[in-house]
Amino acid sequence: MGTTAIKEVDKVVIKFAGDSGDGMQLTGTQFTGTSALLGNDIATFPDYPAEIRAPQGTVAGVSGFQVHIGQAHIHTPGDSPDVLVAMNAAALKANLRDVAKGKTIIIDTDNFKRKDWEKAGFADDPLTSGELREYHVIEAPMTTLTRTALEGLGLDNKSMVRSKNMFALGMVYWMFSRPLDYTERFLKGKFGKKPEILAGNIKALKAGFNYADTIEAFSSASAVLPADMEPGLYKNVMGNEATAWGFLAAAEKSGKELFLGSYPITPATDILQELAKHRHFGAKVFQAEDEIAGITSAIGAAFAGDLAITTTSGPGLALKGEALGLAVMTELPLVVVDVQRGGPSTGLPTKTEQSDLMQALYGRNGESPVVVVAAKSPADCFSMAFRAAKIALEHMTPVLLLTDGYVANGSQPWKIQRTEDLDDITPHEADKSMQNWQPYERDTASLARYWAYPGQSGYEHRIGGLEKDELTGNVSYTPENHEKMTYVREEKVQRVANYIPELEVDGSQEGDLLVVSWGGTYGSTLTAINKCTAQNKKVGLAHFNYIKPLPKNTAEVFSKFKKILVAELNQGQLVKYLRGELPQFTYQQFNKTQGLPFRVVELNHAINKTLESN
Amino acid sequence: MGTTAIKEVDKVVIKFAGDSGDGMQLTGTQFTGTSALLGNDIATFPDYPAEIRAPQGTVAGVSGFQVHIGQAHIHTPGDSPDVLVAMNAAALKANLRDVAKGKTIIIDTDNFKRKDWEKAGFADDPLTSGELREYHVIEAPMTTLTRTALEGLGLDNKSMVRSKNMFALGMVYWMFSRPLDYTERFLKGKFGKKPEILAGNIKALKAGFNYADTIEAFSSASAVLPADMEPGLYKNVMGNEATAWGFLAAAEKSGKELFLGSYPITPATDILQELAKHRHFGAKVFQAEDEIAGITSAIGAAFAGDLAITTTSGPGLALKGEALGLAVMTELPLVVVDVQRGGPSTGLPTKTEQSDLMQALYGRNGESPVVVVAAKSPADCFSMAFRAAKIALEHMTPVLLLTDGYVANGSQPWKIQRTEDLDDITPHEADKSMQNWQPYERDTASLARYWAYPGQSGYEHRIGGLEKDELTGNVSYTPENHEKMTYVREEKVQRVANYIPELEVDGSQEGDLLVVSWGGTYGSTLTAINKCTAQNKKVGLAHFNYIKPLPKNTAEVFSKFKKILVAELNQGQLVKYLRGELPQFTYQQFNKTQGLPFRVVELNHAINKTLESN
Amino acid sequence: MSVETLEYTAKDFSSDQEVKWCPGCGDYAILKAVQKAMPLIGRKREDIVFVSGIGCSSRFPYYMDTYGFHSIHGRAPAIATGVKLANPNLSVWQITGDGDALAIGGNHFIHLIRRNVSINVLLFNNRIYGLTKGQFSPTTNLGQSTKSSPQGTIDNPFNPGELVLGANGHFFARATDTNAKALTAILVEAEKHRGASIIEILQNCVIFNKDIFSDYTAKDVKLDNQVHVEHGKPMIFGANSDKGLKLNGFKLEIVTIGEDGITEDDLLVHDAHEEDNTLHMMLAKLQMPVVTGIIRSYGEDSFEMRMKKQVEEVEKNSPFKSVNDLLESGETWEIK
Amino acid sequence: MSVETLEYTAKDFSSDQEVKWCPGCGDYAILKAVQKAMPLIGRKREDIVFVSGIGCSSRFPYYMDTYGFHSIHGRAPAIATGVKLANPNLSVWQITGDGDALAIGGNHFIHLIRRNVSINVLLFNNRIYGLTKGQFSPTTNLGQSTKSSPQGTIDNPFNPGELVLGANGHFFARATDTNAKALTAILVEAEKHRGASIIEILQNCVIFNKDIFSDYTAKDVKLDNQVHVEHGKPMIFGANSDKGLKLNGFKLEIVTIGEDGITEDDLLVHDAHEEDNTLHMMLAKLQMPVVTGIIRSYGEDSFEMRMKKQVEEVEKNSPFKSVNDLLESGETWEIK
Ligand SMILES: Cc1ncc(C[n+]2csc(CCOP(=O)(O)OP(=O)(O)O)c2C)c(N)n1
Ligand SMILES: Cc1ncc(C[n+]2csc(CCOP(=O)(O)OP(=O)(O)O)c2C)c(N)n1
Ligand code: SF4
Ligand code: SF4
Ligand SMILES: [Mg+2]
Ligand SMILES: [Mg+2]
Repeated sequence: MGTTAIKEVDKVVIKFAGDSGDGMQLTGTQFTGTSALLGNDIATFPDYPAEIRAPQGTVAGVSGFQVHIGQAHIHTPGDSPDVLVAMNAAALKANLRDVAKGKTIIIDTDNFKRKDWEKAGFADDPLTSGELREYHVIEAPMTTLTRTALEGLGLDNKSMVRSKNMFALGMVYWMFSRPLDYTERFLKGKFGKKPEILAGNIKALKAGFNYADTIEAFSSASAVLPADMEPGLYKNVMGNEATAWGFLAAAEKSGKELFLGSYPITPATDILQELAKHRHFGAKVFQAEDEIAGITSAIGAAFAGDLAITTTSGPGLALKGEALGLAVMTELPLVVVDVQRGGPSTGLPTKTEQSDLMQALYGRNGESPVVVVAAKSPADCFSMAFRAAKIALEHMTPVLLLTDGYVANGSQPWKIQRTEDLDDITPHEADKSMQNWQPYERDTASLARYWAYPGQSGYEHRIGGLEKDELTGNVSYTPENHEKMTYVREEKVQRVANYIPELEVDGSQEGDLLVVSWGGTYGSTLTAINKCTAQNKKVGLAHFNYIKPLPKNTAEVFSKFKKILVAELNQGQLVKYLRGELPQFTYQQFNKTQGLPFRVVELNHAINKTLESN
Repeated sequence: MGTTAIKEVDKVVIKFAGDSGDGMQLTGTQFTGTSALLGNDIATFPDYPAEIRAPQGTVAGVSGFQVHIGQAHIHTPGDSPDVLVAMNAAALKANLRDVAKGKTIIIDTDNFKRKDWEKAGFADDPLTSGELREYHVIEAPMTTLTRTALEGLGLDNKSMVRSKNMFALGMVYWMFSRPLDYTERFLKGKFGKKPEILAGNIKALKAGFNYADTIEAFSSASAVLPADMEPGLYKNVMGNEATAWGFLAAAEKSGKELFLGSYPITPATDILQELAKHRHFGAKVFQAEDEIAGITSAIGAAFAGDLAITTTSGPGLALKGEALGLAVMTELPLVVVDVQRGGPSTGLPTKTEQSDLMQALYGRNGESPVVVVAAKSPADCFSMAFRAAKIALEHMTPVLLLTDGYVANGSQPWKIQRTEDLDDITPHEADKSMQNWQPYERDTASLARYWAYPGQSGYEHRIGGLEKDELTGNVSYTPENHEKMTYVREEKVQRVANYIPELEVDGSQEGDLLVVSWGGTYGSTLTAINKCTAQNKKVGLAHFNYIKPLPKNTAEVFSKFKKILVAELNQGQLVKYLRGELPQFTYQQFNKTQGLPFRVVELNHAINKTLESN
Repeated sequence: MSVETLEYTAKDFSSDQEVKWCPGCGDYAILKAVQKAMPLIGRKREDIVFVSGIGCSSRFPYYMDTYGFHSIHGRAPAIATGVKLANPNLSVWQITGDGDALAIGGNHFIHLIRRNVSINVLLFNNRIYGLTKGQFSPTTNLGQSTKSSPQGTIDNPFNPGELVLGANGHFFARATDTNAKALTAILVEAEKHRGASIIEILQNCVIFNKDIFSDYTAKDVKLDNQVHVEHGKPMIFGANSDKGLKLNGFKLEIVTIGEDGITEDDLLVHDAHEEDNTLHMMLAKLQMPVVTGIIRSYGEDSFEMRMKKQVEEVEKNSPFKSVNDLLESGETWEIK
Repeated sequence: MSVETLEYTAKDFSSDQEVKWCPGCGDYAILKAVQKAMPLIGRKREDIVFVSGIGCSSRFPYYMDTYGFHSIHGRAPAIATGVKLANPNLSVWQITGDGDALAIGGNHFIHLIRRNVSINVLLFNNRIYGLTKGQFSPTTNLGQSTKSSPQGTIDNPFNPGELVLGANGHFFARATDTNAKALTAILVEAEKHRGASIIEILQNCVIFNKDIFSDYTAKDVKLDNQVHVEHGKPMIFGANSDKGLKLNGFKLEIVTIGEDGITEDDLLVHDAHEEDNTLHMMLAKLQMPVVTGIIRSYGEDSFEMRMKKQVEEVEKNSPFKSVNDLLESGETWEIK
């Protein structure tokens, strides 16, 4: 065993891991909240089993929460923990390979009995086998210590044992010089009606804190100073929550009522659940009987004049394909959110992946173009949800917003954007000044048709899924009209490029290598590029929030670099799309399909290899 | 009016056009059958409204049937008719622009009254306005003549008028020196139980024939001599029919029972209806409640050991996406047929298009590879259905077979392939000799897993849509396994390239331009290339039946030409795919999205322009 | 064209699109009946929406000069639900066929009914797929040979009425395309009903399933083979108005007034409003005679009313008056 | 591991996969009951197939040492139909939840029932979406607050029994996860029944909908609040076996033997086999007491039997004995 591995640091990655029932998600979010209030920059990533309660004590049942806090800007939850809290042997087994030698591991020795480490799949007792020799291991019988601390409060054994996560949290709070008041406030809110439980939890928290203060395992506590953040009011947001709020903001700004038609599916359900809490904004949240009813009810609401949304994950998006085509044909405003997860089929429901891009672009019959955008971080979900709604309403087109399990469940401090600081949204509506309004009459610049909906006198009209006459919207099978409409539908989407930001480059603005990424990997690719810059490598990063249409300056950006490396969490979907759209460039690719985010080291390795190759 | 425009020809294109209720499809197929028996090569294309009975006398209600017969090899139904039979003013209006000056138009003047030509949208009486001046017009009061001919048979007026299509057919039979016996035989079969109707039809047929013999409008009858066809037994087949038969043949050859799970949809329904007739082959035809039940029942049947098929068209394929992913994950043999039609959404249900290719390749969540093949002509549907089934059963993978409305409803003489002349099909099954069979154990060459199904003792196992362990098939969420399985699923599909024919080139084998086409456009592109060859242009044709995986020699073929032009009935889907798969080549594209097949002249025009460009 | 008075006539609801059904199709009469009903429901034209799926029947919205949506196969109930929730003030009508509603759309159909959203559903039951040219549907008679069942179907049909009631339906009526007057009257009642109103219309497809209902609708038999029920009235029928329905244990019995001492007082009196649906199930199930009229009409708060109430209540009690309030709620911190 | 005898025990049906439900979940007891039923149905293990959709309950097939298919959400009825039609000799079991069967899978569910394919459907009704962590389902009680209905649901639930019967169901039974013995007995009968057999199992989700059925299943009330019906037996229940059901007009009445002169003879005797389902509907609808046992079991040819018959008949009469015969049929011509 080495000596204390943690010195004063400007960043630290902590992973809390234990059984599904051990309350690790709570522990992690508490540490996150406390650190956020201290002004640290933060990124988090929860990681839990697909089962509600996977079998206790097994690796399959381990639930983890990784949090990265820093004084500098943080873009990812971190490649590997500086501190691993392992509440049982399985948690150690599941996470050990991610922890670098020399780092700290805090262990609840009460759950490292023979039956425990056997069940976890260790061949030998890890505490004595020497396997942990090169780590800084802190052993504490947390369960016993908690039980002892809570004696006399009148709690049953189960409730006492349940509080051990607070004990662990207390220890970690001490290690990083965090105050307890945020968590105490939280506990009071949560257990206000159960005074014994409340007392037990607070007592356990303090006991852990004091225990850490007492024992000799830690040579000192560390401090992570506040990050240098833009001034403003902050809160910590999860991606899915931010998505929901972005839509609420868009509804308010556009003067439209919000309609959500959705069917629960991991990892998208939280958006539905968050919006269901906000009926006070007139948000009509409709839990449909399936994904098809989710999108078609939204299409109905769009026809009737609402800001219509449907949310889902990969398999659900597959079910929505036919209806999405109807929205394309009827040119109604609609936002479809796909929180991507590992596929194909049911795949890896709780793991992250970026493998629905092709489906988003092409998963429908016929030539059926939609706008495709993606969010790059938990907080960015707010902006992109807002933007997606704006494009849909202003351009009369379905917009597909791609997020993924990683950003959806991850969290990040967010500088609250008050609605008055957001762009305006002006739905593209027909108005009385129009002479002889026709359903498929278009704005000459954007090619958006003018929305008119039931309740408006004089605009009665009929639309549907059959090919439409270019002006009246009546059914038309004539060859020329079909060819023209096919062109117009695509062109309308392409012209959205005139209304979105140009592509910006991080790192070198020109040079040897341009890394291309999209969606939820931004934190990782940016961190990797920053490393390159620090090493004076001429590497830039073009990260795409807008995929269809591509930003107007895309080709210009690409042409400034000798090589292009497209990094994605799939087998190469954006790269295929780019080859189709901008065939004049040569693309190399770096792909990972493990249900996990990129590690920064992997990216740097790939970048270096590409730089060296010829 | 000119003099007789039809001289002795080795090819002729005839279009029969009239109201939906005028029996033009029947007239066309009769002419086709008679000509086939005479040994002509033939291609046909029916063209009818989406409504069951569109309004009488309007252009929307016109039903047409085009047939191309020849002494030389015929590959398309022809760009434009040499003879147009117009049973009413709307039929003339709808087809006139396709008829070149100098060609023949036969008109039933009884349906060219003022109200008729007004309803059809003519500004003036076309028979007197001079609009038809440069055509060879033959006017005949066919309705009246038919009524007169049938007087005394005791038929009511409606039945008499209904027989006028036979009168028209008789006229055309005379023009091309065709015998009447084929049609007489047909009529006897059809109206055997209604002797007056039978007599009326035969009398009308003969009356038309005799009328043409009598009037002076035709200076002579023409003969189209038999084509120089390969020896053998022939019959005339429609694409959908051929598809159904291909599966029946595959079932017999593989020793598997055939299961079809399907939901009716135009233009795919005929496959379901054809197979429903053949329960005598043990074909289990299941008309499901929707497309999802169609494919999932087929997946169930595949799990239980049947040769499982599902058939649909574009919107239906969109609905099958999620389930197709399940077939990918469970690696079961399954053939999905998509008879493409105009899209997006309901689109143009009775028109042809090739716009489902991207959907076929990518219309599912996650990395979800399937084999994609396409049929190039009505008769080729037989071969490709057989081949699709063979690949599915031998490689344990879903196979998507793309046809389209054009080949599905078109017909062609087919040299009957007896089952003994077809390749063998050996389903990739587990057998008793295997030690410790595991559900996801694979053949090292093809990577196909070994099929075992209920009823077989000792092979009990569980599969599903969650990621599978690479050997046991148990649920596995481990990162390495997922990455490996993602790779294996793709690689298994790619290795099918080792078992399919290489790409062949028609026309020049190397040179200035390679035209690339796929699926149902073969007849048009081949005819266009043949013209180029006749003009000594160095133009070749690479036509793809196999799209994913691409034939092994594709890059080699492409590299032999200076330019590549990809011609498709969509906005450029194969070309996008090729740019993604073989980015080393530069592709130009020629696209048409009118719900209509290519005309040969359009293709030649595009080819010449490409040759001239630089 | 904007009629600003509610004094509409049927013609005001006829659009400029040519009607494209086969000559003789039962759909024509239904269209007429609907156009006649519209002026009677007291709604402005711009507040009326017709939503349909795919099928011959589903072309209906094109012919109505109201708002209309000819959507995709089977999904009209969900689309109509979205329309109604977006704007509960609208009068929403769904047009559907037996294939559209009960084959591909079966799930949305039963969920619309269960949720009890105020939508009037006109189910054109011709027991066949018309538009795709003659395949059997979930209501095709057992054993019938069709394009896709050349040797006869082998599956039992649904009885739409039983399915509606089994799905907790609160309003079910049956009508025929040959009795436009009765249909029009039912439509007006359907619109008044809060919640989902399902009207099965026996419709003649002259091309692919000709006269399949003639046992009920042919002039010479219709009075004997149809019982038209009305709430509060005894269940009398027959050419001579001498037949009636009577309860016998678990079953309905057909009796003749004057025979076996039966008088009108022995007959069942229709109670469409009763919460328990046992009688309604019996009526819906009856095959010969077939029951027409409003079989069940039980009133309760509809889904959109409950949703509105909930929204209002939460709005009243919520601390958040604007999105900013929400965004700035919870744990926040300031960086200066 | 290949047991070549039919003398199985429950253990022979237990797979090597670890069971992963929450401690205390009602699913455990159901798994046990099914494993106990298997040796009693007289089928070889390799001829048994379990097909499921997605949900906590749908993980069931992994735990059975038979053939199994854990498919996608809602589609198990169609997959099971394909399995059964491919090989009618198999014993096919579908495992499904209230969300899987009645939300996304509602259409396949009612069509399986309508067609009457011989599949035994175990509907684990916990009135909640378990796997996705606690959203309301189509059977959640009206007004209940859940993760996705923080202010309470506003839609009426389905009663699965009514839906099954409304869809022309021939076999419906209800059981509880707390009475494994009764469940096992029902499963054996379900397998014997020709056609689709639907068994609703009231199942306790201890995490997201704890004790939602305790009014029926708690030890102290279960005898008073459950009527277990058996064909041919009078409908008696109660802790003292002194309560019973009696017909009163269109409704069932709860009576006490010995009160108001009521004797056992006044009680309804259960007839599960009657073709008319009026009594079965009444029993399925009853809320308090709830009815368990086999409520309806009406035998008729099943879909796969009819299909087999039709195939055989056509085979006998067809001129085509091989595909070659078909290919060479019709108008052909020879080119030499
Ligand atoms: C997704 C999809 N599947 C199938 C079809 C083909 N289709 C159109 S209408 C129809 C059935 C029509 O029957 P019904 O609903 O009874 O209406 P009807 O034509 O008899 O009025 C079918 C199968 C389609 N348009 N879309
Ligand atoms: C296409 C699709 N949509 C949604 C989901 C998410 N999902 C999985 S299970 C489930 C509902 C589970 O509820 P139930 O069927 O009642 O089963 P339980 O877990 O309660 O046993 C949902 C919504 C999915 N897996 N696939
Ligand atoms: S096919 Fe039948 S239902 Fe359709 S329009 Fe014609 S008659 Fe009417
Ligand atoms: S969540 Fe509920 S249904 Fe699912 S395993 Fe846990 S207790 Fe059982
Ligand atoms: Mg119909
Ligand atoms: Mg459930």
